[in-house]
Amino acid sequence: MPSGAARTATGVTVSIARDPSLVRTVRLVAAAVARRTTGDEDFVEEVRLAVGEACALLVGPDAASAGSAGPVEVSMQVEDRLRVTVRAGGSVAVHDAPTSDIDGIEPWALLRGLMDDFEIERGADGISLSMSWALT
Amino acid sequence: MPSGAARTATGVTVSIARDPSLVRTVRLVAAAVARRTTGDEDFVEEVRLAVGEACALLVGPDAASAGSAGPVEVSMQVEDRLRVTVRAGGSVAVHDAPTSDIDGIEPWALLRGLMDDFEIERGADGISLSMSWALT
Amino acid sequence: MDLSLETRNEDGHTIIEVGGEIDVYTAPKLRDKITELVGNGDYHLVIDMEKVDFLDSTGLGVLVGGLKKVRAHDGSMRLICNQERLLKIFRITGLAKVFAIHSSQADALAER
Amino acid sequence: MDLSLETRNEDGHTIIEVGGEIDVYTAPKLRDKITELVGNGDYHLVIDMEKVDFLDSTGLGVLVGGLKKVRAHDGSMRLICNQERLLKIFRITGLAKVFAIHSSQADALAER
Ligand SMILES: Nc1ncnc2c1ncn2[C@@H]1O[C@H](COP(=O)(O)OP(=O)(O)O)[C@@H](O)[C@H]1O
Ligand SMILES: Nc1ncnc2c1ncn2[C@@H]1O[C@H](COP(=O)(O)OP(=O)(O)O)[C@@H](O)[C@H]1O
Repeated sequence: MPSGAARTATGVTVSIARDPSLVRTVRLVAAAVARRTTGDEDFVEEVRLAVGEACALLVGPDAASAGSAGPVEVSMQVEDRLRVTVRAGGSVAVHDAPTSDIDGIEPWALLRGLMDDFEIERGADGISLSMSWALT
Repeated sequence: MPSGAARTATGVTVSIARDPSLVRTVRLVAAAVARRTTGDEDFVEEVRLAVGEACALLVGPDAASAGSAGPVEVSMQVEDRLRVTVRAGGSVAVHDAPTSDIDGIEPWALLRGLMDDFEIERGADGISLSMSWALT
Repeated sequence: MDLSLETRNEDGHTIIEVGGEIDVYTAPKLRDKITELVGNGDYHLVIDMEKVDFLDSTGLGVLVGGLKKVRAHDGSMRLICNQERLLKIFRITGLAKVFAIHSSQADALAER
Repeated sequence: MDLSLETRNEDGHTIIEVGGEIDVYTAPKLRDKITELVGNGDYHLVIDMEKVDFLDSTGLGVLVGGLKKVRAHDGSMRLICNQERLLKIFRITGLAKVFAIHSSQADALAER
């Protein structure tokens, strides 16, 4: 059994290589998990956008580092709320820090605008974004 | 950073709780990964069926054990071949052993028929099924 | 998305039109439906699989179990399936020889 | 599935019809197309987003970068977008005020 198994005793966890082309797969899973909680396609779209955006921020546009930088892990739990955590770790710096400004747009503005509250945790071992949605 | 991170430096790994309703999500990811390698929908369908079947065998139909039994982990790598490994572990016995006969059908017959070669590895810590497909 | 089951009677048979995915999650719903019908005395079943997108070994097990149930009452179970990807699953597992597989409801009901 | 880009000239503007998903993977393709057009002297761009299914901040960054490029040549960049879910993204990020967003190609080309 792989290590870290107990982590996903419930819910779904997707790990992808830090490869921009795989972010779409994460969006697909996020939409599938959200769709299981509701028939409201606006809600599904909101989750798809926010999870995809969080994942894009941590994967970064730099495909060159794919494979060398460890995965980005997205775990989704349906409990009292739909809870999603996106983690990236280790050696690679997050490309666009929350204060950076690329091409005149602040990359984190979209995620902040989408989520009333999301939590960023930074440690020596990486970065983790947590978001959640009420279930109706 | 979660443990086990290096495992998915390339490719996609999905972990699901041992809950039959989540097997469909794994099929969705398997189809998405397969579709990235080809436009051949017959191939995509074959991968979806085999991965879904392997996952169903290890998850088992017993939803009651969901959450208590540790996840089933499916990892997919596109290299020289499309390689898929499905792992389940630990305390819970695999419901349908390769020799069992439920309702008159031998549960592993379908997977064996689909895959020219798949490997089963059993250990004290669980069971792991490996399969691969040539890429065209 | 999920499994859909529609049942109607025609010509002494009970036709179950199945739609969606018959897999490890949904197969028990099909089994319960078959059990319910057999419990009501419906021993001649036609399972129409034209709208089935996915079938795994759990689904096959339920079909075989259903066949055993109706045969215990001298009944019958016929399948309707034209989709090559499903027919392949029956062939691979040797079940193509166990089931009477028809290409249409008319065809399935015509056989005596 | 992926990103599609179709370009044509009309009435002194270059219309780029974008289809599919503009995300962290595909946005560089759109950026390269804009860079190529500007390099060819096409400074008046219309980005038609009617067939766009998904847009993330990487895509927004490419649009803002494109706007800067054409403005450096006294050019213009207009967007065509009717989809509420995309318009919301422009509003949330404050970019609805930065871009001229039109509801049709006719509308976008009419403005002088
Ligand atoms: N009269 C009967 N009605 C139902 N099942 C019967 C009957 N006689 C024998 N059986 C057998 O009992 C087995 C178990 O039934 P059940 O638990 O309802 O089905 P399953 O095994 O598909 O869950 C069936 O597979 C069938 O072979
Ligand atoms: N004439 C010009 N053509 C292209 N870019 C220009 C020009 N003048 C200034 N720039 C600036 O150069 C920046 C970097 O260009 P480039 O690397 O091609 O775009 P990006 O930052 O989107 O990758 C642009 O964002 C733009 O603001």
